[in-house]
Amino acid sequence: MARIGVFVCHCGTNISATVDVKKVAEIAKGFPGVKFATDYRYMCSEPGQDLIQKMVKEHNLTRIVVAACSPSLHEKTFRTCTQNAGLNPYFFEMANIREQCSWVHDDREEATLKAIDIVKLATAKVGKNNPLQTTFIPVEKKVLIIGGGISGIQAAIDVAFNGFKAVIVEREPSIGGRMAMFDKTFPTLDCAACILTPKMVEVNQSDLIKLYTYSEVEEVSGYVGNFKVKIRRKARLVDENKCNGCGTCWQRCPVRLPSEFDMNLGKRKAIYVPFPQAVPNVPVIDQKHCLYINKKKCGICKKVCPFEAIDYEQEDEVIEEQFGAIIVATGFTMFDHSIYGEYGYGKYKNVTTGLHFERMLNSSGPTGGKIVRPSDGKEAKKVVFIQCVGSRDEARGMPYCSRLCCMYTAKQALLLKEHNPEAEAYVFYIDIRAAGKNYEEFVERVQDEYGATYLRGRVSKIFQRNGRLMVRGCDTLSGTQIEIDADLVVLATALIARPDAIKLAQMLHIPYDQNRLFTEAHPKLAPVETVTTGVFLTGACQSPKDIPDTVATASAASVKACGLLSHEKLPIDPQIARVDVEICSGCLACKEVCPFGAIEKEEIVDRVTQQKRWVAKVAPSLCNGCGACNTACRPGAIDLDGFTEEQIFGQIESLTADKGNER
Amino acid sequence: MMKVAYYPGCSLHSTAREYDISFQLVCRKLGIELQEIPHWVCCGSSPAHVTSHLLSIALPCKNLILAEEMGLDTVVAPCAACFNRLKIAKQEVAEDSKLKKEVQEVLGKPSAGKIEVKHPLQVIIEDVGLKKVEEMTRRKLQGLRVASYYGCLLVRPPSVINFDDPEDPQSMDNLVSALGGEALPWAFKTECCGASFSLSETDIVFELSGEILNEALEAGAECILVACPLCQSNLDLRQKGIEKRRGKKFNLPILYFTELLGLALGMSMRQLGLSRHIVNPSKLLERKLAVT
Amino acid sequence: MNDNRSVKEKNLELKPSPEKVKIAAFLCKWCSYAGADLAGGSRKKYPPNVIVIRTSCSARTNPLFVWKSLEKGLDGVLVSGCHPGECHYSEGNYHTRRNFAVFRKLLEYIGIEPERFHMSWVSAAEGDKWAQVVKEVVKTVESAGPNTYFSKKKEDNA
Amino acid sequence: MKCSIASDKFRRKFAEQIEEICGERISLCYQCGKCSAGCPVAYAMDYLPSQITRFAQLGLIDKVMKSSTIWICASCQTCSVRCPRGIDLAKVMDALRILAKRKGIVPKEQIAPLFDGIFLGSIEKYGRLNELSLITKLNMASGRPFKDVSLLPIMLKKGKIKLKPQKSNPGKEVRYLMRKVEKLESK
Repeated sequence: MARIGVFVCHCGTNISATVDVKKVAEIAKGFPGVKFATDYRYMCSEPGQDLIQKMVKEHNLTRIVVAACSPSLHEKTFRTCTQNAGLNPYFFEMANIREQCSWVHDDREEATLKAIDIVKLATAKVGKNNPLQTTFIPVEKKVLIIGGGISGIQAAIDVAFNGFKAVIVEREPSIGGRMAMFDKTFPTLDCAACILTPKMVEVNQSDLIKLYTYSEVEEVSGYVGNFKVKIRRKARLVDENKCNGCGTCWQRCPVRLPSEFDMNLGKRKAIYVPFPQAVPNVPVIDQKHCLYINKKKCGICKKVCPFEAIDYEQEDEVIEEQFGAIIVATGFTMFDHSIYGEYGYGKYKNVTTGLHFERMLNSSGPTGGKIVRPSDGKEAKKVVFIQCVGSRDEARGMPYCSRLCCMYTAKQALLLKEHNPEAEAYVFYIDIRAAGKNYEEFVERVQDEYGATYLRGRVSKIFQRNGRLMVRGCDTLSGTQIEIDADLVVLATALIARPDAIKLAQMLHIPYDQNRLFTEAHPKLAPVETVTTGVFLTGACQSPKDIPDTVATASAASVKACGLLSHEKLPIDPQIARVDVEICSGCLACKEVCPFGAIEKEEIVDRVTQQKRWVAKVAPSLCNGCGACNTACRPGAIDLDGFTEEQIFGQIESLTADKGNER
Repeated sequence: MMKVAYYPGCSLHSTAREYDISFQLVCRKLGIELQEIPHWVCCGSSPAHVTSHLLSIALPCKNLILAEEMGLDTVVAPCAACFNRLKIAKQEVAEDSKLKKEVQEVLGKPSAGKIEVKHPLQVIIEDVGLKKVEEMTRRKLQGLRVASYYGCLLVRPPSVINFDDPEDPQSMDNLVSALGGEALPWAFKTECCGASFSLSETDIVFELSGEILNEALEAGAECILVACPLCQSNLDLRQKGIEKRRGKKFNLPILYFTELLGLALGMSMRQLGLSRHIVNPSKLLERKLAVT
Repeated sequence: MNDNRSVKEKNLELKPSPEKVKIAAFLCKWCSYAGADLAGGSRKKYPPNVIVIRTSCSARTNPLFVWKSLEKGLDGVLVSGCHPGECHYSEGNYHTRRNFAVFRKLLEYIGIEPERFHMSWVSAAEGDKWAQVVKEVVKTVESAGPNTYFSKKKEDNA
Repeated sequence: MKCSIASDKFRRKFAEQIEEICGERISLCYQCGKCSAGCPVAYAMDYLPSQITRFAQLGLIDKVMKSSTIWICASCQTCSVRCPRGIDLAKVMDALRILAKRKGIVPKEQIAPLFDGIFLGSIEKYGRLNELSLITKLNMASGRPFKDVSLLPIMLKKGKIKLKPQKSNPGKEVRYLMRKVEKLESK
């Protein structure tokens, strides 16, 4: 008979404020098999864990229940603790009386009663836990980095620095991401290209880093140490090995199109590199607009290419590679302000966004560094900046603060003044959030030295009158309504998750929040990990981040990934399905429902009849432990360790033990 | 033939007679039979909802019940304020069971729930269809530059009204285009005219309606099209006063959309009661549309 | 031992009222359990009648578990998993949906109130929804009252 | 003038009263000022709409009730449509006016509440609005007897107002209805 110890955590006052933890422990002493129960302020602390180990010895305990927070937080901690106490780590169960009890109930008596039930469930289960042994799998020493912005670039550099191989998969024709579009960066005002380009070159020249640009991840299977990834390399129609980026082709291409990189303020050709410093410096043919592809006309690029690199017949290629770890660095996209009718539904040409403004500021950008009105190309002298467009707007945008708009707006106001000291900058803000090194000082400088006018209030309406923009706002500090006629309005639109974020999350089996941002394993203590071991997060795909934070998380994620790769082999979860061949009838209904192809049929010799027969067999390295096979199995021959029939029936019985007596 | 209950509201029987007349004429032409709700009462308008929430719901509900008792499934309310109050009452009673009970107690009858509340614009666009209207047009509004003014209550709150866009509505503009006129884009379609302050805080009406008139004129309008008797009254009746204050001539006729529709369908100014306007539209209409 | 405990609980004045319905909820650990955790993290309040049994996947929840729960006298059962199409194991919840569609018919056939059995899809991001689901389930089960189907059967047989 | 902020309990009660009447939660407001920025009548108010919400959050009832703002609000709902926190501020303004009327703190110089009373009186009597009596009564009550008098002849001529009031036949029904509402609300 198992000897169970129950440890009830106060979690400071997180639990004890609502749940009478002492009563819970006292009553738990009466549960079947419980030989010891106590409460303690912080079970996850070192003294808390010591207490468990001490009590195991003192009371000869063989099973442990900790009633505290969610298993997603501390199951691992206490498993290790159980193991350190000399027990099998799976002789442990967690009773979640915080997230699912003390935090969601107000009534102390009701909450205590529920906590008692939750502990009862755990003790009923733990007594029936099987000892499980961890098995190991070898590790593929290569990291996949999805996304080639500053986040992915930094991660790749750090992985390579640690001596491991990295592969960057980037959707666009060049790496560089959003940062490549910026003019200067706050608060130091160094030029974005000057600090990014060397890193892009480093990535390109490293022997350990491979670039798949114009490519997308299509399928991910496997698990930590052995992810199998299918990558679609979209047809560039240009042979990367032959092309040396001389540029003859795009100089001669007759098709002119709006440039996405320049926010449609400038032009590009149908064969193009998105920007001059592109890495790789190999163009791509825009198949939608290429005359040859669509009308079998032109073909100039092929004719003029000195290296015969143009290949109109090239097709998409899907390759498969194996990786030990994956770093997700897919970044963000900008909120589309055209849902705001009061800002003109996106139909006013001179209502632009921060990214448009960056391109205009850039001296190699579409306007040559001149701040102009997109409607007529005339210089913009009076510019209104509006912060929080789509941010902090539960009604129609995102509920969160996008975190960097305050800073980049201040920077843009400053740069406007530097480009044209006569220009006027008005900034509508709600709160200035400048919590970063030298950030507050920077914003002060923009107001004081550069004379940008800050107005506290959200703009209610923008409309056009006689070709000028009328901005109707207010300054709540002075308590007045304000109307400004502006040449140009720059909206600091929210940073939001990419539209296909959910698809990627499902592919990687990582959770995402209500805003489609990827969720870290722990908001404080595991900020770059995910609940899927071996998948790490960096940059703005997790939450809006500025460049310093992005680079920091990129380095953090790559250290985590390299840490994994430094092991020769990795343990896998032993909570998987197992077949009792004595009972198995060989119907293989289980094989039908297994999503992982982990069940095969196997021939055995029956112990009683000595005849050969078929039974099901589980491949441990493929089984993910979902348990669909259990439910499908009619004779009940398959069970799932960690969630066995016996355990769950035991839980149900424990819950209803007193019910039967009452009625 | 489509049959709907008709809730004219107080204004259409007094200050907005010409809206009533033109709407009835247009309906007859388009094959819509209007049956006025017998013994309808005032919807309570703003004075009710700023005085008692229950009263502001109970009064419209009374009318909805009367309409439902006629055995019809739609009630049409041309006054934007009435339309707004009827819609809000219907929705609030449907969503709030406590309120529903109170209203029942006040009215002594179970409150109506099924009847649909529509504005004439909705009936014309959704039920009749602009295509049919276009086909029936006898007289194109060729070259007539129209600023459509929707006001507040026809489009807000969008969650209740659920009809046209709250910031840049299009229904009247589409109607004008269908009739061959030039629908002007402008930014004051849903700015407030001062609404029920016409009598109490007239200065506010002078200011707000003045802004609207000014913006319409700047946008190149020859007339303003409205769908609410309050808006019409503020822009029309107060126009002289506004001109005096701003020292600027507007001379902008304020027409109900039903009047313009009636003209396009071949009716005469006299039939439609256009002589009732304060700012005389006849010169403009004679010149542009050759109507009499 | 059970009796002993009851006495102890009485002494502590923690005796649950017999009128209070008790509901077991089988939650997959990836979505619904995490959703319930999120509800906690964002302090969404809901009634305390639901006790959660954590499973690997909603597909792990054998209809027999539900049967056993009702047979043993629980007043209601909720099974919850990831949204169809978003299963951590890619297709587990499709099996769940199929399994329980049949099972629901069976319950109806033998005359157990349909108010006692519920299914929902709650993702890890839907803390609000979880609180809402619990509220609704508790309300519906309360409308059916305490589950006496099986205890009556026993008495009848006796 | 220094203000001392009302106690937590008092503030909560005031917020609950507002929520009870209009279903809106003023605690949601984070003072972005979009309502004030877009309010077409803010120029005529003594405080901006967002300031009124702030006063209400702080429980400064007097400041709220004695402000001209709540009476100048035209119920145009521009603020409600654009509020990023989804607060229907127009409804909050209604609730504040209702509370002020209940508490009997209506500033004398405000004409809008006079208008409301006369308007409701008219429909209590006739079931429908009688414009002519509304105008004359309001002019008398607000001490501006000759306001808009010059408009009367043309309005009469154009048939926009009539000397004889329009009536809904069962006029008494509205009176009865209003009594019932009053009775229910006084509970």
